[in-house]
Amino acid sequence: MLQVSKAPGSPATLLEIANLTKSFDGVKAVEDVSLRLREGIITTLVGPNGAGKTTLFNLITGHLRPTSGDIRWQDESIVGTAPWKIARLGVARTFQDLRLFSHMTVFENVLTVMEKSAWFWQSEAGSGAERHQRVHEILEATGLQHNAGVRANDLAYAERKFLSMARIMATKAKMWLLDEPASGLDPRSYERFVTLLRGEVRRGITICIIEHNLEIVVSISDRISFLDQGRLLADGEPEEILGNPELSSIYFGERNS
Amino acid sequence: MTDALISVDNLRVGYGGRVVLDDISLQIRKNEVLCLVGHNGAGKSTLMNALFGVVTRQGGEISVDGQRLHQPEPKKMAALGIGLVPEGRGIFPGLTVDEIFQLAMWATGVPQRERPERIEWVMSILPRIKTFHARRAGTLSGGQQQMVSIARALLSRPRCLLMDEPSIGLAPKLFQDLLQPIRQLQQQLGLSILLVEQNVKEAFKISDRVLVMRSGAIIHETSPEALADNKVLMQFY
Amino acid sequence: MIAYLVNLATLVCINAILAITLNFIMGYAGIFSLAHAVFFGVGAYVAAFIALQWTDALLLQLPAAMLIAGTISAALALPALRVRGDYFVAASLGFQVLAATVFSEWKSVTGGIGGLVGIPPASIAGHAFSDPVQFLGLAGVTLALVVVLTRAIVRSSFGRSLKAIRDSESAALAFGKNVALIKTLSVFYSTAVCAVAGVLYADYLSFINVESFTIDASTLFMAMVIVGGIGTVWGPIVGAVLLTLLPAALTYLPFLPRTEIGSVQQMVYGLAMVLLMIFKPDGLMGAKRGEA
Amino acid sequence: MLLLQLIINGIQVGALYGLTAVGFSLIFGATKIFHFAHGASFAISAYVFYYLYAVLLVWWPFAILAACILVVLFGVVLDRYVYGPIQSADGSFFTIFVGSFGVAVVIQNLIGTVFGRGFISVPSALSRSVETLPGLYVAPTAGIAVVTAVVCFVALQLFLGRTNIGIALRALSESPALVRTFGLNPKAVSTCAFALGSLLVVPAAVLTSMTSGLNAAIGGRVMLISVAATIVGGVGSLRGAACAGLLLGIAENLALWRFDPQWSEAVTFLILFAFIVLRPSGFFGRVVTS
Amino acid sequence: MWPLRKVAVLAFSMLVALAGRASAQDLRIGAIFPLSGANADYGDLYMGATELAVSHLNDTKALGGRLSIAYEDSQALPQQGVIAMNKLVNVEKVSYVLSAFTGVSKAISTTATRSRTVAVNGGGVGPDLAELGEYFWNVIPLANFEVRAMAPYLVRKRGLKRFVLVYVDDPLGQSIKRELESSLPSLGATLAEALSVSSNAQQFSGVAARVRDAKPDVVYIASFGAQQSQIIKQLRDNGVTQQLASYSGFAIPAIASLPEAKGALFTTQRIDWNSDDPVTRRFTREYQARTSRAPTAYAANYYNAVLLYGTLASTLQKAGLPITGENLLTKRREIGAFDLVGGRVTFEKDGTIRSAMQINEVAGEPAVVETVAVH
Repeated sequence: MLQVSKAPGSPATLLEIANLTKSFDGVKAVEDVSLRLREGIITTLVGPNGAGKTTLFNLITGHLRPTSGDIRWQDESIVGTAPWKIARLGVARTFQDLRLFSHMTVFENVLTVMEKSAWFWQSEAGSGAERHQRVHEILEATGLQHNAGVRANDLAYAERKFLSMARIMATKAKMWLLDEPASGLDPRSYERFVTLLRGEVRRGITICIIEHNLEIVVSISDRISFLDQGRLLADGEPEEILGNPELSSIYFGERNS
Repeated sequence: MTDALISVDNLRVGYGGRVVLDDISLQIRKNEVLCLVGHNGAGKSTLMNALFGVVTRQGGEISVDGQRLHQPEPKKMAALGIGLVPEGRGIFPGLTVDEIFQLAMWATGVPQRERPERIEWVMSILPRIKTFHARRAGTLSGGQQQMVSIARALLSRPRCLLMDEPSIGLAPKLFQDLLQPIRQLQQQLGLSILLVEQNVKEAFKISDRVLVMRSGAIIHETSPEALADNKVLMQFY
Repeated sequence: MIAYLVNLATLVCINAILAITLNFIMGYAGIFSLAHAVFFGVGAYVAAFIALQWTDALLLQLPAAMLIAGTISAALALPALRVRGDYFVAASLGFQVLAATVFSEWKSVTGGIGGLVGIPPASIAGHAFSDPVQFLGLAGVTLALVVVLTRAIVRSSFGRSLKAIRDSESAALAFGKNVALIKTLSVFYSTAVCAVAGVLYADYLSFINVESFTIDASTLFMAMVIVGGIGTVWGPIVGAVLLTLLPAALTYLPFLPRTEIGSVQQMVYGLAMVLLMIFKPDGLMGAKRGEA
Repeated sequence: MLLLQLIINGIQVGALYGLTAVGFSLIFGATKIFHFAHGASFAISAYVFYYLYAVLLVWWPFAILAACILVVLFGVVLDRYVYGPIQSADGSFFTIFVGSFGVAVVIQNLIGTVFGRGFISVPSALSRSVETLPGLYVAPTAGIAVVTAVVCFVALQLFLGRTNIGIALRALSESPALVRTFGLNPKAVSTCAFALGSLLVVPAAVLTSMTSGLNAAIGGRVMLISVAATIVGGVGSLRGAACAGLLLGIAENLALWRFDPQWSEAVTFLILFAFIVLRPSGFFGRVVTS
Repeated sequence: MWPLRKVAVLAFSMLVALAGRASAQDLRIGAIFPLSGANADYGDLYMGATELAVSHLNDTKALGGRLSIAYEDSQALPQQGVIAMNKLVNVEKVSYVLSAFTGVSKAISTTATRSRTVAVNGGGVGPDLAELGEYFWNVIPLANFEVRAMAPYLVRKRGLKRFVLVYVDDPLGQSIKRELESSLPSLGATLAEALSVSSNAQQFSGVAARVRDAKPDVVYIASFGAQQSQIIKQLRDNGVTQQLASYSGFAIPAIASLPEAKGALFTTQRIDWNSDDPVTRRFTREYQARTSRAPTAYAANYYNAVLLYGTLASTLQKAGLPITGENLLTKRREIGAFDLVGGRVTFEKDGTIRSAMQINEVAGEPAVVETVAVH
């Protein structure tokens, strides 16, 4: 592993990945990755398609089981924990293909993630009215207030992306894993998205984001982790990573060679 | 334009009421590498598939050699000398390379007696395939698979190749290794290539012309050099 | 004539309960069960057994039947947690065939193929529902309760969780939904209420045997849901009404040869399934849908 | 000797199950269509053979040929005019399943109306068993069944491996979209799958009409067995379907060794249920757990 | 809306059908037969006989009005039977219903008793049919009589001592098994094996292996309709060469025409088709003419059931009494003995007729080989 910077100890580590490996039929999608996601900052995962970024997310959220290695959430190992339990610990995510609750309305999509009830009654504290109020706030923040009664399936592309964000905002998670949340957005939507994200970070959300858009990477990242071929090539401050000619040649192509 | 091999006018494509391509017009000229860039979801792959007749268009015209096509279909396009190297691998993992070639030639109607000769010709262009032609495609490495996919498209002796993100899943080094032969091939055979690529820096090195797509529309046409200098446009991918 | 219509109406009520409960797991939980008749049968057998051995008290038969059916539903929940789609259909099919064999073999409880004869009419607080009109009232009230309860659940947070799982199981997991528990509970609810229909059926017909609880019955219930419209409120009820009345209506068609009525009835509903799937896959009451 | 006899019976029955299951598996694997009316194909070919051979006294190869033609026609028409429209309109597995199920119901009753619902069998000396060892009775049909099954299976493997259509069928099962990109019409390939898969029921149908005989409801049972064998063998694996068919036939007969005959059908479904819960991917299949 | 329209159409067609009902003095009885499904063969057979009886009764004008039968299809399934029975009782308002099949008969008996409708069985032979209450009559001797006639014949006359039973595990099959178990030891014979098969089974090669393995002298088959043929064929195909025997279920054309069944023995009630009595002669002659089949015991039974109704109803009409189930029952008890096909019959206390039995051999057409007196 290319050591770009010595880990600065300042913010506490929320999630720690240690020597994580995941292979599918012998092919290693993630290989010996060790990474710390620190509290209150935005860590960006960059790397070419197929580098294992989404696989890493799936490993963290428990959708996949690692072949070896450990994942620790606030110093507790969460390997083998069911995804819904990991979610309740405070890890929420979006999906690259969104996976909205497509036959439900926008309102229901947001409301249902606030509700933890597995039994026939609502086990969470807080009245229904409060929840409805909160849903409306979120829909307003994401610009979906006029689409509350529309089925997710019938939304336009950008609106779906915002619904995906609205859903994650409705959780009480401390950490968000965002898988290419801004891809395909037009410039105006994209501005709205960045503003939204900055606001959430100020609220104290820890974010790990997979992003290709250099602009976003540069403007929002507190740290960048660089993956390629399932391996973590570098991990450090944006200037260090982006300033490293070797890395940028892998990802952004060689300059003037 | 007289040197247009393929021209597309006002092409529209949508799925279930959602417009994916809106009023697209472009030309692929003879003997050029045209690079199509844009974000995920901008409609690049859909454009390619619509061109090749995999996706049904809802409006607009597609012409090859100035001849309007009533309804493009993969088989017809192949007969007109156009080959598609689709996104992903474009191979059937359970089939051997030989079988994939056989299937491709059968599908595009290459006469039986010409088939061995075609395979020989392709193997002479991409000689490395000889070392693994009997293996199942699923067991090959990413680069080898991509090579098979390109070879498969070449079997119909195309004048134009449509290549959809050949870099996906390839190590950057491998991709570089792939691009140079593609360029050589293009020059050697006088091919036109429409290249969709995210890895623009690499792609630009072999491109003659660049189209920038966003939200189902072409927003800019330029040369690779000009685009690389255009900071405003560069930030969109 | 009135008595005959009352008879049909009672059967419609019972079938509607079955269709509603099946729709609950098919339409909202995405669990396509071909074993619904098993739980219908369990309800009926439990009621009949209790009625013949101990008491005709409905309020005792109901909870017993619901509890037992709900417990057995674990056999359906288990594959539902493991596999989906065609696999689950096949698993439920296997379960249905196994259960039908047990129904016909466990003679000390089910009476085998001969069935259980002379089941006394149900009673509540000593009042026996032996009059068909009264029984129709009982069935109607039960149906109404089931409709109200099921609607309430579908619209509750539990119902939303269920639909979320149906639309994207992985996303539901990622948002903290205990998918296994929710699926298990939904199957439990569906089968327990299904057993209620079984209790009514046994008490009403006063005779039950395995023929009413075979794969044919399961497919009939499924056809009701599909014809009416999966995942809709009124669809299963409409389906139950139509498919229950269909055989009765066909017997009134004078030009049909007597020997072919059974076949014609089957062909009509087979053909209806095919045509519906081609032209209106969402069923008669199904909403217009956008892209799938 | 009873044990040996039961195993041999099981092999005969299982060989035919295997063939039918391979047909279903081929269709399901290539087109992803849960062709529940596969049992109806079986019934159609069996009754056509019966009618031509035993009633109209047509020479047997012609009768078989006619059965083949009709059953292929049935499969192709079904693919074109029932599954095709459903797939282009909605296409969820369940919609197709229900449509297919409806077809099966219609055919079963149609056969009942036309040919009667009673038992029918094709008189043939081939089904009469002879004592080959003391206490061991084997009918020529047993040998014919096994040989036919092996020949058909080998021929199928060769077809899939060597011919263009065969390769296209395998390609279709991996990616219909890519088949289209290659320049083939996936619908045409899918029609081939139906033709071939339907054709595979003919030997089993003809032999069954001679051995255990027919009734209008026979399709349902054949279908259940095919589904069970396909899943136990592993979806997408023809080898698996064949082996599982054989296994189910043997298991069903071996169950007779210790249990009452009425439990033997339950054995099949117990195996199916156990496989789905414990090993949903079957013997050779891909992993399908959610 | 489409569904509503459909419902309306259905409702309308029902009303039209109702409006076309016959006039008041005409008589109507019900019949619940398997008219479709695997046992439709039987329904067909029964219907030929009942239609003949109706035309005979109407020809003689013994009744005040025309008699007709409302047929309902039970598919030999109990549930369908109950639904049909409810319809006959509540809509058609019949007081007399012909029933068939043990399971169906048992299922409808509760309704029969509760609504005081006479149900008459001429086809089911399960012995428990004798215990279904006073409104349930049997114009057929039940299976226990059949076994009691067949077993001694096989043991004593044919010297067959080792029995194997292949039976469908339903009330009929179970009672035959019980009857064999209790009667064989006293005859010095044994029931070596009893193999139950499910009612929809089609594969019997394994069963045949089990049968052979038990080394029987005679194989007794207790099944129904189409399945019987399958069992016989597969037993014969798979090396079972021993004598086959069965109950009256074999008295159908499908068995008579099955080459493998040749030589099988089965019991039916004793009917002398060549008897001189006018009722039997008329039936035999016209049945043959009308259906081009030889008469069978089943046909005679259902013919008799309709005839019985005719006798009772005309007596009631002469006495000016309404034709209700209650009155029919009273009259049957009063009259006691009836002249029906096969001679004069009397009813036992439990509403079942007493009749001599005969043993038939399948030989193209059934041939009587032995008659057995009532005991």
